[in-house]
Amino acid sequence: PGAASADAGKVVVACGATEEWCAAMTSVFTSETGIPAEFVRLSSGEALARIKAGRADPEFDVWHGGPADGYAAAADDGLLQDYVSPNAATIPDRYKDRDGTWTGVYVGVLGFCDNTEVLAEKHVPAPTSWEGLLDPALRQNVGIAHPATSGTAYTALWTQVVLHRGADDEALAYMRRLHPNVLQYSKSGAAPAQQAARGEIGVGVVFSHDCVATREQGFTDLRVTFPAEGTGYEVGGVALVKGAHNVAGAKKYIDWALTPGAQEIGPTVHAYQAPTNPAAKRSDKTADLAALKLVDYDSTAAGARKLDLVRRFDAEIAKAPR
Amino acid sequence: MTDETRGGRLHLDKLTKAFPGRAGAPVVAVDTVTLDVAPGEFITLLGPSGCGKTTTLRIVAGLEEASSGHVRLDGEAIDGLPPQRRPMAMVFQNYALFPHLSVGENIAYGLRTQRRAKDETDTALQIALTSMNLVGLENRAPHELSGGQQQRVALARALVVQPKVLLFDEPLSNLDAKLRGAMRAEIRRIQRRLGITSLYVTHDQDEAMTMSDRVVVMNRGRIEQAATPADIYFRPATVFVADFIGRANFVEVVPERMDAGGAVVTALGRTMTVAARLDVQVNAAAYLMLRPEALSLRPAPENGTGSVLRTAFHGHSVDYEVETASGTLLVTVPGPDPQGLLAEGTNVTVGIDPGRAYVLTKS
Amino acid sequence: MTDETRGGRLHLDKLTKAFPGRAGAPVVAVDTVTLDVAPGEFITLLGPSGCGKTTTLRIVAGLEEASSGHVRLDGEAIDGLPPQRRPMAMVFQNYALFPHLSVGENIAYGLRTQRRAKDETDTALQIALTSMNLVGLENRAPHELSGGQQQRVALARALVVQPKVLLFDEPLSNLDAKLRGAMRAEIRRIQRRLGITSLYVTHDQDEAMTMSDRVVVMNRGRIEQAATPADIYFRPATVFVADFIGRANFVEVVPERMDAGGAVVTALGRTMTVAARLDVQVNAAAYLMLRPEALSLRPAPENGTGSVLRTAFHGHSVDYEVETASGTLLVTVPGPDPQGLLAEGTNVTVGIDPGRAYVLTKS
Amino acid sequence: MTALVGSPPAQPSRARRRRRRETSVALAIAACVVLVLAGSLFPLGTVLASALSAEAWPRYARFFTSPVDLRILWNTLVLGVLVGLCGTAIGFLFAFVQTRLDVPGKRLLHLIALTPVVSPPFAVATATIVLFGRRGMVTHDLLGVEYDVYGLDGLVFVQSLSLFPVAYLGLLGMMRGLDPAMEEAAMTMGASRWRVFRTVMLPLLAPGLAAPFLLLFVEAVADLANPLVVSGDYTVLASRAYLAVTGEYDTTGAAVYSLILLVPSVGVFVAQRYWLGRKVRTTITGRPSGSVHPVTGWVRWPVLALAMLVALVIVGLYGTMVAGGVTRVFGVDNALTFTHLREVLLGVGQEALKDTTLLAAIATPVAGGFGLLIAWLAVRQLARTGGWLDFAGTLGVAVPGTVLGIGYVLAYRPARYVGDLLVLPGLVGGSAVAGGALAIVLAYVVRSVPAGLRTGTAALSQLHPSLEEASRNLGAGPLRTFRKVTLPLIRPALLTGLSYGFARCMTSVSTIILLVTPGTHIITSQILSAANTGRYGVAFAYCTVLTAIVLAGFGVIRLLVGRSATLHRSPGRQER
Ligand SMILES: Nc1ncnc2c1ncn2[C@@H]1O[C@H](COP(=O)(O)OP(=O)(O)OP(=O)(O)O)[C@@H](O)[C@H]1O
Ligand SMILES: Nc1ncnc2c1ncn2[C@@H]1O[C@H](COP(=O)(O)OP(=O)(O)OP(=O)(O)O)[C@@H](O)[C@H]1O
Ligand SMILES: [Fe+3]
Ligand SMILES: [Mg+2]
Ligand SMILES: [Mg+2]
Repeated sequence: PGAASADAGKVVVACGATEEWCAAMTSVFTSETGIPAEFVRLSSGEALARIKAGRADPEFDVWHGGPADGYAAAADDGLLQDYVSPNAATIPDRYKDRDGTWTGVYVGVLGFCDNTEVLAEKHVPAPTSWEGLLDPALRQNVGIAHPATSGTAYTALWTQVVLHRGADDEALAYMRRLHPNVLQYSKSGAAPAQQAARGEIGVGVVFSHDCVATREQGFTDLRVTFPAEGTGYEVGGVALVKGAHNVAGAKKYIDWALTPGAQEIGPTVHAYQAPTNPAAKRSDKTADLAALKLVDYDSTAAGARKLDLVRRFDAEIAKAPR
Repeated sequence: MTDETRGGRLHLDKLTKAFPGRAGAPVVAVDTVTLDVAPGEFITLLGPSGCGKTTTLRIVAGLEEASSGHVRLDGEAIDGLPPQRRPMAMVFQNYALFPHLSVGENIAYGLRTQRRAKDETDTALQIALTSMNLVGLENRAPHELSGGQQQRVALARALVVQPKVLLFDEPLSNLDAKLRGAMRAEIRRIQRRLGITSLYVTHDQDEAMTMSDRVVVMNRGRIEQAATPADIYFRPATVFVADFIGRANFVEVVPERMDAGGAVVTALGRTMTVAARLDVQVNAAAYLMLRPEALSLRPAPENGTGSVLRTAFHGHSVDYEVETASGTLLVTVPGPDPQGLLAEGTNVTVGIDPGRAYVLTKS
Repeated sequence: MTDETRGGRLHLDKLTKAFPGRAGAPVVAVDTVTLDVAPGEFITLLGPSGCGKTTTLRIVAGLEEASSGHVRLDGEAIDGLPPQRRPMAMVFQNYALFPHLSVGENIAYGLRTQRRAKDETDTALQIALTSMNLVGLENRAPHELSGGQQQRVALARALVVQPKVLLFDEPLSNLDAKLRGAMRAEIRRIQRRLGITSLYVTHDQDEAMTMSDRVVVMNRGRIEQAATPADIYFRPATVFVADFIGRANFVEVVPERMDAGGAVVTALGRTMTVAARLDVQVNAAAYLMLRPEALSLRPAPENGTGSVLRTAFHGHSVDYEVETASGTLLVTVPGPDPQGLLAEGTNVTVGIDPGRAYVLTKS
Repeated sequence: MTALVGSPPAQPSRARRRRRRETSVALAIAACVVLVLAGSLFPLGTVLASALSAEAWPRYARFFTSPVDLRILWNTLVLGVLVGLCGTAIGFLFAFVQTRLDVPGKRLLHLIALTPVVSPPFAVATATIVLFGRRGMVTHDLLGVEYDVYGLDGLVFVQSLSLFPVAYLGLLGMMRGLDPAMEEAAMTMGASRWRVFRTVMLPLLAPGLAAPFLLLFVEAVADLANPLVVSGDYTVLASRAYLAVTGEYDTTGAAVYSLILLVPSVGVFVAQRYWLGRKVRTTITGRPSGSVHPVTGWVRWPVLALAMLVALVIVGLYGTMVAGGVTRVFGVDNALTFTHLREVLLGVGQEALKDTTLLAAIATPVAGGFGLLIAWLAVRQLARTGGWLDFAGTLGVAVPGTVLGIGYVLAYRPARYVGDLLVLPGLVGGSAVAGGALAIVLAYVVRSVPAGLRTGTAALSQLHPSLEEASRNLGAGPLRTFRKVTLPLIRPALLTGLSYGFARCMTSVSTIILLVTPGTHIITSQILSAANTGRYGVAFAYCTVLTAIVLAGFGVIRLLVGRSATLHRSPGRQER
């Protein structure tokens, strides 16, 4: 241990991606730009707590990775500095903040993580629609996390809201119908991929990259399918921390993170999120955004309604007998 | 000996117990101990620390298994019976009262174990409380009692199951002198009344002397002598017994001849006839045992047999160590006159009461 | 009294100690105890359990803080000093030998604490080992010693720091009778030789009587009497003292008049002059204290003063409980003749030796 | 009078305090107070300040009106009680087998029972799913049932197995110290073995059963890692608090949950002080008379079988962990591979191993020392206030680690100024003092102090005060006495305290995750990261290596502390 204090030349990244991805990103950045960079892996909430506590004297210059709603929350607390990178121009609007507080670096798409073996055992075809997930043959064979504790699950819930044209009641009604098929609402968003991998369930509702990564570990029964009605997604952001010691370096990092080259690193370290930069080469394991029907996902609206929706979900659905 | 005899006849037959010792060699704690205890008899096992008293008792209770030999109760060998199936009760040195049970529950424990009817148990409990003078204490916790009361609870708890044999392992050694005296009498009174055969372990010779029908003196796992208190005291079988029971002076003598009254010996310048053990032989070195209280002192300004070396005032008596030609002798002068204590250095003549002396072999 | 006096003068000045009691009311363990101990003097605190002996000792050692009063050493109040700064050493009842240290390390502990030079420590240790007869045992662990040896180590450990005052808290109560007797003499011999002022706590009256220059009898936190053993025994200040020290018979009497030899009283059908306490008054009810050994027994087929109720044979003596008009009297007949024991029920005449009786107020 | 003593010999009142305290003791007290203040009270205070801020008030109303939240509270209590019961029962079972059963293989059982002292986060829980889950190798493949471990049952299973060694060690000591004369007395009065067990042994041990129960309760409700993996739909407060931070960015909410969680935990400690403090206990004071009569009949076999079964499960779980680390995907693709281990030992894991071990090695002796010091002060020096110091020292395990972590971030991330004067530079984060390592070490210390504290308190209350008094009387000051007499005599407690402490440092997750800096890599954070991305092989490999390090650490600690002298129950004097 023991890093020196404020080294103006060094970029310190609060990194919300996986340990490996973070390590790869910073080291490639350093080797390409010559600017030293180091990171601490923190989940969104942890990163937020630490940035907030250090607002008088930030230890981080850049926040990289982790879903956009965390960035929105940080922005509300005034912890981020607007910065519109010149490279942001190529990023589609839906993947970046209107005010330039954060910019998207990757997209995770919600999908179904199917265990073909289990489905074959149950004689159920791999679901290709939200409606298909309701198949009674899948009773207790669907995994999804709890929207209160998992961003993934909330994305799924919000997707229902969008698909039902903003009607909360109908979205919740869908979840209610899904309920008998759900084995359990796990804590972590990626857990259903694990459960599917081990054959504990037939289908997990997860971000497709989690399913692919798990499959990569050797669970060859896994397949990803996407719902035909349209699916939700999360955007992983990058942003400049307000009061950063190394603003210049941080901006260089953000600029770099938006380049196709930077966005092609993920798949080399088991991270199969889709790049936001259309110019980035897509690995054959990442979802093809162009080929998918994505719902119109307004993360600001989603965040604003979260508390209410989650509470209703808790009260009206999660407790119900199956 | 007893008002009503309902104790069992206990017979220890060549009991031997060897513990695996530390350094490989086994420790023989009890060595071919044979003993017959009549119904209702009160027998004390007496001996120095480590001589095997507790082990013997525990073998009888079934808490320890003998290496060889048998325990018989009313003629039947009970070696195979586990402790809970033997009609015996034990009073432990530290009482082993159950701290989580009240006095009443402690006493009733054995009865409850036997699943007696509730009213029968209650009656027995009441009788025990009354006869042990514990009425009113039944709801107290053991630690709220004084030492003597705890002792009585332990006794009551053992008695209430109406055992055929009562076993005591130094039950009074944790009490102070006053209480100890009182409890001795109490234990003996109750034992006599109920007539329960009793085996009582102690290392306190006074306790053994005052309580027992017979005293069994043990040494290194073996029985040195088993006899009445008076026999043990006045006619000890061995030097060990003589020395262990009370205090004794030994003067080397060579019996000149035997006559009706015993052996004729010369000591402290005086020839006398003294009772002797059967194995004492003429012209073979022997010991003349002189109890301190069988000696007397007279100031002798000149030609005394010795001089006072040290005095110890006990109140009821004074002990004098007197230097003589036959070695240092301990003389006890009972009921001393407050004014008449002899100063250290005083020249004295030591008198012997041959009627209370005894000759035994030197072995 | 001592060969070379290097003990300190200890003065307890109105020491009082109250513990917060359970039910709110404080327990007064020590109650205005005042005592002056001369340099080199050996004083015993004697009394029943819970009378405050240990607490007094602990206050002197600084292990307990007095509620009021002072402890002075050679005239200086030392109340504020923590235990480690007081030039005193204590011998604990359970010896409190450090189980993780060898015998040698235990004894040298105090010296090491004082950071003495190594060779000085070694010399002192060797001297201590030699004088305590512990040579060859210095590398043993405490639990590998016999009780008497442990006791000697505890004593050596306390002595080696050359304290001005030695404190003992029932140091012999865990030993058996034989060893206890031997250790008493040994402690006293060493204490005399070194001349260290000593405060010795015991509840064993015999121990107190044989060892002390002065005995302090305590009861419920207060001093009942502080005097020489002979005074305590023959001229007890109170009934409590008389009863606690040795055994005593009390016969109610009304002194008729006083004369030079004491009070004239009538008891057991006989009028005699008996030494009396100063506060005894004519025509006021008083107690005639009769020690069992100050009484004698004679078989009296007719017109006896009483009859034998119970006998207890101790070997060196026989105790008779005799029923008389003045109540049950305990009579000790020393050095009994093996043949001449009186059976229970025998009619007897009780004789009194007025020279060994004493009259005290009934309080 | 063995076993009849109304109160333990170590009553603080026995050595009534003098008004003027000695400097050395005062310094020791000051050091301990500073530690608990800086280590737990201040950070917790900063968190709780937000839990009690005006902004938080409506949260309580919401909590206590929301059926969901009340359900969580209820779940937490149920979990605590069940784990307390099961863990204590398992501990009792093993202690019983050790002390009262005449069977072979006891030494092995003892070692197996101690293994869960090292419980790397996620390892046991994940192994449980692999073995006993819906598709578990045991439940599904072997027994052919589809058992759903997720939820309360799985959680109780995992936590009981991970936490029971505390109960085991405590009960082992108690049962060894139990005066056999009690049992013998009952036997001579005709009580059968079973009756002796039921009417004498169990009641005598009751206070001894309560202590581990309460400790397990507190640890179970504060545990985070296991609920995250196996709780399924069953939500408890500790994981709720964690998710409030990570999922909702809601520190205030987390603080509120934690404060509510603290209530039963604190309650349990207060209850322990009041209730157990008054109960008559058996204490080892003199010579144990009599000897233990091991159970020899046929009954011992079913009892042994039960213990063996538990042992087998433990071996199975840890075996799964090791197997998982050296196969591609254990249970799916059992091909042997060393890629996981290589990654851990030679790849990115290497630095984490170094850093964690180093920091833990620094923290362990400090924690062990403070644990014993606090125990000593509480038992011997501070009659009245000792309980509070003891309690403050124990807070480190009574609160969810996440909350403590947030407390550290809130309290120590910002540098503190009074006016313009820097009084306390930031301690958390890469730019902080010593690269943030100081805060991590402090957190380690605070999390592991309770281990030494608990074992120390137990050991001290069995040590007769006269030993220490003898030392004082011979001229040694209180601290010298502590060093020269007390410490060597409670060496076994020091040993367990240090071992536990080290294990706890190495396996601590939630607090530390919030404190890592670019310069420090922590194994548990790597494990979490690997587990989150489904890389269970790597996670298992980490756990295996971590277990090996902790075991090696035990060896080193044992070497350094030394074997304990053979101590006899009656202090300072041994009856023959
Ligand atoms: N369980 C045991 N293992 C080994 N040796 C034992 C055991 N129990 C007793 N001994 C040894 O057997 C001998 C006799 O012991 P026992 O307890 O019967 O003596 P005791 O006469 O009761 O002595 P005390 O008066 O000290 O109680 C001793 O030498 C003792 O060390
Ligand atoms: N720490 C304490 N707290 C409360 N009461 C105490 C304490 N220590 C002693 N006492 C009480 O003070 C009284 C005197 O106790 P102390 O130990 O001095 O008696 P003792 O004369 O030494 O008795 P023993 O012969 O039994 O040792 C007793 O009533 C005891 O209960
Ligand atoms: Fe005694
Ligand atoms: Mg014995
Ligand atoms: Mg005392």
